Amino acid sequence: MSHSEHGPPLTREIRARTGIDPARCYQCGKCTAGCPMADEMPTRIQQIMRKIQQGREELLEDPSIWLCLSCEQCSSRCPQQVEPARLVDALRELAMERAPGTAPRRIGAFHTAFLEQIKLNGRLYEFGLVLGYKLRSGALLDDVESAPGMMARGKLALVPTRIDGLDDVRRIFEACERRDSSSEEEAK
Amino acid sequence: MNALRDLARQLLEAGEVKVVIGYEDSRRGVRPAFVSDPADVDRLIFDARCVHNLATYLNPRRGHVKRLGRAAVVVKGCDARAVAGLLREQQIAREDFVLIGVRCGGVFDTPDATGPLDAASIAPRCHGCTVREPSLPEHVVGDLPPEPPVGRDLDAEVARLMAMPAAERLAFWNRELAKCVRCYACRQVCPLCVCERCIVDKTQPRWIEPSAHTRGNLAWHLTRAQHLAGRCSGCSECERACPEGIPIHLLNHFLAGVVRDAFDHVVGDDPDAPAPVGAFRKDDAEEFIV
Amino acid sequence: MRFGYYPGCSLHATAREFSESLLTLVKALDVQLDEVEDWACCGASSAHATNHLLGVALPARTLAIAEGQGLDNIVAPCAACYGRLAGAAHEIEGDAALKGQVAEILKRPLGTPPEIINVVGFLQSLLPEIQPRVVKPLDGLKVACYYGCLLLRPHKVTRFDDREQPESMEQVCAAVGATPVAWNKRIECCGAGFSLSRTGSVIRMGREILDDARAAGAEAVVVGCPMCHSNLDMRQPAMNRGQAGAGALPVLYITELVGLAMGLDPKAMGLQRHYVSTQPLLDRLSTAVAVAEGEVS
Amino acid sequence: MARIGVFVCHCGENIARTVDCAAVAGSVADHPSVVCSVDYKYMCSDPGQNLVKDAITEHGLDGVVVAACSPHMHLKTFRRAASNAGLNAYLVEMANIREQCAWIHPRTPETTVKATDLVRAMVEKVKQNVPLEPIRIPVTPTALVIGGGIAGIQAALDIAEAGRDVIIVEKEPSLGGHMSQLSETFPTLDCSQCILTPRMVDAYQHPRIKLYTYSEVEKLEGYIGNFEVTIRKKGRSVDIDTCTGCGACMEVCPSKKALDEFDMGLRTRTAVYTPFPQAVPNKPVIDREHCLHYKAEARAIARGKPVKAVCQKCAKACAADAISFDGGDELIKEKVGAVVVATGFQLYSVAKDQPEPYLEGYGEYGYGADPDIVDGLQFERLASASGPTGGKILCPSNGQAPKTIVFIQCTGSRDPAKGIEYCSGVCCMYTAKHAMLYQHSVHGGRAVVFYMDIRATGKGYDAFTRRAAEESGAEYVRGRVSAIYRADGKLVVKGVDTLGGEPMTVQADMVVLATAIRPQPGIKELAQKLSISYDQHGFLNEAHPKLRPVETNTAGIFLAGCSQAPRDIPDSVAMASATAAKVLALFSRSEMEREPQVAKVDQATCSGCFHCERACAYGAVEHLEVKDRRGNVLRVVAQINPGVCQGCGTCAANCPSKSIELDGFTDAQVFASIQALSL
Amino acid sequence: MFEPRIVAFVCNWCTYTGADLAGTSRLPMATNVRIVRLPCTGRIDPLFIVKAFERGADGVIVSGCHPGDCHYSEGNYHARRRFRLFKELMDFTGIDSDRVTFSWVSASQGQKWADVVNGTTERIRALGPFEGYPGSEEVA
Repeated sequence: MSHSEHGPPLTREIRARTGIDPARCYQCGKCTAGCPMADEMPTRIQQIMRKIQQGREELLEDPSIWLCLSCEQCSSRCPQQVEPARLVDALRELAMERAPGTAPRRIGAFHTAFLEQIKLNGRLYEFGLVLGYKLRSGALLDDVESAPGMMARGKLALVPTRIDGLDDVRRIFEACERRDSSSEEEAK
Repeated sequence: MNALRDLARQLLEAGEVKVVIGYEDSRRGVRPAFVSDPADVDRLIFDARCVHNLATYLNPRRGHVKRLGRAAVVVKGCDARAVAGLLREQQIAREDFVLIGVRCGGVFDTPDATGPLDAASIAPRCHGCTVREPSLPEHVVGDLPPEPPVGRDLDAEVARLMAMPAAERLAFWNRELAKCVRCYACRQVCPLCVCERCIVDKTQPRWIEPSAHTRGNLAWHLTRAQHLAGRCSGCSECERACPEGIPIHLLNHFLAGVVRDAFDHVVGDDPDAPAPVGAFRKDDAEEFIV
Repeated sequence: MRFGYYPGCSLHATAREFSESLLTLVKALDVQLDEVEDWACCGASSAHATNHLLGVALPARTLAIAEGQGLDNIVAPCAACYGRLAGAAHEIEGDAALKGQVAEILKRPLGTPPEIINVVGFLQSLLPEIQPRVVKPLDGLKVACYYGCLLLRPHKVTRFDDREQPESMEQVCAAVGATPVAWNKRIECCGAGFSLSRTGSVIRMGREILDDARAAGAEAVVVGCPMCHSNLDMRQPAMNRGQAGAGALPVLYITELVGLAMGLDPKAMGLQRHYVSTQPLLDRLSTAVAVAEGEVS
Repeated sequence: MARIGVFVCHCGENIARTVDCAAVAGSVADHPSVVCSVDYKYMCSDPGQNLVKDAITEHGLDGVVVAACSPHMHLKTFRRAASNAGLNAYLVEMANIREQCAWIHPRTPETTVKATDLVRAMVEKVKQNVPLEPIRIPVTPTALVIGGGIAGIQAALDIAEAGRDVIIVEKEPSLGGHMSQLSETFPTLDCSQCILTPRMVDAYQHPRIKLYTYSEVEKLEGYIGNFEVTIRKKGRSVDIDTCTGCGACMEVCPSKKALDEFDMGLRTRTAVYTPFPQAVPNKPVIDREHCLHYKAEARAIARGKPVKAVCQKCAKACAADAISFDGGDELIKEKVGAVVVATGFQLYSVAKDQPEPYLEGYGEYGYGADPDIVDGLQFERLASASGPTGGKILCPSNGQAPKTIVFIQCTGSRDPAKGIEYCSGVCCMYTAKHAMLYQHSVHGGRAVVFYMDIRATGKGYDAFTRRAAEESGAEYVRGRVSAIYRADGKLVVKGVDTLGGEPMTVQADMVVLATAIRPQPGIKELAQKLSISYDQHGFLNEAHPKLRPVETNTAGIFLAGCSQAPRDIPDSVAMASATAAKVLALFSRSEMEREPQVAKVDQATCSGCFHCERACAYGAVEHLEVKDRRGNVLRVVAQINPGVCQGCGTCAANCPSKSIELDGFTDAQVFASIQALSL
Repeated sequence: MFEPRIVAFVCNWCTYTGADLAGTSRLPMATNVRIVRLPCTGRIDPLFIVKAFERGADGVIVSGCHPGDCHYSEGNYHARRRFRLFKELMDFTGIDSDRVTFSWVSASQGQKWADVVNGTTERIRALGPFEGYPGSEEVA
């Protein structure tokens, strides 16, 4: 990116990570207009874009970034091809690195439980996911009605399948987490 | 070889051409041959000693060749670039001559070379050759010889010079150019020196001093190089023709690099490809302009 | 015919009927699927959302293995897996640096990744095989083809026929005798990503989609994505709750629909596993199914 | 031996303060071939000029150097003086010892030395000067105007009113262009037809204007003052001269399915038709795509069968016997001296099929397929008293008045993802107008305008948009619309209010898209015929963005209206009048006189490499065949057309053999200056 | 102190007018620069520069309209390519290309012209007389 040297730190970081220049956004709002979560986000996607342009660090603690479904409708329709969804991914990445635990409990719990499963088995063990998620989120009684149904329908495997290349997966995780911390230092 | 001769014979017998311009052997190595009698086609040869760029005989300045009548010219892939240049600049018309392309496995530095074609003896211009199979000619003869050996690379030569301190470089060129006797063999042999009246022969005013002196010499060689920038086919015949052994082709080769990097153009054998001469891009780099 | 095959995690569990219907279908078409050996999870939908490199490296491992197996394409029926695999392939192809980085992490060479094929494209390419085998056209069963987000976007990765007005799913359904209805929410997201964590939102989104499908007169919703399916199927009671006139609307995998048209055994395809009963629909097509069962057994 | 006179000016104290003028004159006096060298207080004053004139006669000077201010200031003055004294004007040069010497240096010996050097150098140059005569090019004082919209009409009328002949070529059957489709016009809301029709009639009846409707430019040859245009007159099948315009033919025509272009496809028309009631000329034309006879003829020819007369009811119905099915296209040649290109615009369409690969439609708006999603021009027709609804704004789908209407600005414009990054300039204004027209027509209706920015920079424009928002009560919402679809009989418009930061969905009955302005189809082909340049969208390039906005790089060809960039009516009209002024200046004399600073080729030494041609921005280089007595072509050499050459000298510098000289700055002159200044 | 001789080749429309502006604004400048007025940088043949050096100039300034402002719309673009070749060639032959200043000076940039003139003069002063031609005196 030609302008990677300009702008506040957060803006620069996002630009560096995504190769997208947030300055291109001209705030038309088409992203918000088509966003399925717009009504639930305290900070709408178009406002998130503005704050990225301004380099507002508080974005990293803003629950809104965790309310993006990555459905990419915004990216697909952005007249300036800024790909807001991609920028939000980068924000979440940054948040995990710099301000862990700021994700809304349930969503954070979900992601953690999810990745935990992959680390453990190399594949997603959904029963484990649900358990892990519930323990972390404390949402113990949600969906109690659906679980037995799943059993009945043979939709919940009770034993996880492990892949042979587990150490592959572990290595991947290590490498990626290392990169996190390193880029954290860069940020400092 | 036979394919070449057979084709030459056909062309002559069919009256398609009056003369075939190719290569023949002689006591002092290979030399250009002008064959107008079908009986003589067996004089024609092609091997690694066929250094000459025969495209130069298509240069309109060579009236005497023109007078021989419609010609078929034997060209290597690299020579074809010069032909393309002449076509591109409307100096010749494609229908006025025939091209006999020869598949090439690299050539020596000189037409009288002996011994094997190896890294030491191969001409620098063969380095990284991409036109061993000519595409412009209507006829292409011979089998594709094996990959030529990797030899001297002019880019390395240029780099070596550029690595010197400027003063040394200046001294180097002054030394070299001081040798120039202004015989203009470089101009005569060049297939792309097409001017009716060369600029050095213009007297009113006299931009380039004709006397063999560093001033005129530098002016001459700088001008020559610039006039060939983006046009030079890289045959380095100028350098071979130079009786003083001045590495003048280096100047052309250097500018070819500049044209490639700055104007993103490489001289090829497509006559219809746009040339960088008299052209520009609005976003051409201009870091050297304040 | 042979294709590479990446089932992905959910086809082994929540989306069992998807894999069952797919496998029954390819058997009937005698198409062979070569499963990628020892594949790992593609990381959807958490990896890329939280760690970009992870979101690329995980699927990249699968790509590398497949390449090693000499597969030049991979059918990824799960839309999420498809998105991640195709996305990763797209990214490492476009970014040499990233490619090197990932290759090093994987300690595996990365060449040209195999072509990733989604279930719709897969069936489209098989239509010449399928159509002659359609024993009982679905006599105009009104279906709402639901693309959702993962199949379609990002367009630069999926290169779907049209980012806003796609038709390929409709083409497949029409080809087997169903009647696709025109409706509006075909490419809206159903929110499955939040199925566990923000069930409330998901119910809202799912409800809008189902309502629109019903309004368009659909008798069933056809999907190509396990997340959409588990969402619209398993959560449908909640979505319909308190909705006047919101009758249960079966949600079929496109493989199931094609299978039914080919007269394949609904049980073999796992239709009994659905939350929203598929029985009424099967009854509507009973004659066809009866004939089919006769053949199968 | 040359005889040069040197005249050093003090410019009052301006020069004399730091330069010792007498010393300069003194030391130059004994410079070779300087026969007189004097200094004087004010050279540009009458006595000063007389000093020069007298010296010319007295010393028989063949060269003059005036050492004074910048040549930009007084070169013309002294050249005029010299020619009055019988010395060729181009034997006079100026040495700039004021701006570039006296004013920037202190009073030191060096300053005087430099001044002397500058004078000496100029003396050396003048020795190389040769007498030149201004170039005279005959001018055909007839203008060709391409396009009969408001811009073309305005240009034509201005030129004709000034007593020059004009030829208008209009590709449609009638004059009027897009303006004739408009209902009212901003910012005054006066009726478009009412102000345009009189102009159309004036143009039609003007004795100096020759009108070719249903015609297109086939070819343009020649150069400024001396063009020859070939016009393709498309087969009209109706003889304009005998036709009375009674309309009987249209009443009997059985083919009624053709979409009416003038009404933007909102209704159909017959195959023989006049585009609209006020058409000029008000004579019909037969649309051969839809006419039963021509369709049958085409089929017959395709099958190689004999052509039989089919239908031809119109011909039978024509009392004047003006209809004939025999005539085809006709090619006409005309000589003109200047060309005005006023080809206008077309609207970008949101449909899936696009004319250019880089353009994309709006799938998220259902590609505009819904009948109640219309574009700006369709809305104009709906709002126009002469339109399909007689001026009532009604939904095309059901003929009901829309209770809620949504206007979407910047549809296509400023949307790189769809392929157009520029602002179309007029949409903010006409959308405001539309909102007002709607409020006047549908009382108590709700109008919502989605906009990005309001760009209302014209006179009274901003007030106009404010009125739309404040008085007419249109809801202005800043934001782009993400999607439009139909649900429960309504058009659901999913928009956003970016200022409130809220998504906003509107249930509308009609949606009006303010789609982008694009150049006319075929503009690039036309530009190539005229050898003028265009940008990536096909808008024609002006010669200089600031100083020559209505000229092109091809001398004698001018631009008006939307052919150059999106423009509204006042701008188009102003621009048209500007082109008229340029044309009239050109026509003001029977011969154009131009500075003789042009390039010349030495054909003896030219080798015909045509590097010059490649380097010429004006296409002034021509190919000249050198032939022997028997007429065989010996060589092809370059020749420069003095009428086209602008005198930049780029060709001269590009000529490897230096066979091109630029008069006024010849090699000899430059060489002499360098020699003198480098020592 | 060494007083270099510098020849400036400038276009008539932008730089020459800019130099006039510098004059009317009375901007002080070194006296070392002598201007040759040409219609356009497109008219400038590198031989002009070579000739200037041959004749004894120690430095050269070449200046015209900024890209896009050329009075002849394209002349400076062609010039730019020519200058590129010439400059690289100077470097390659060891002639210090610092002796030539290539600049764009518009009609409104009087100050920039002054800076170009003074800057170049200072630079050439530092470089000393041009001695690119060993044995020049032989024919000089």
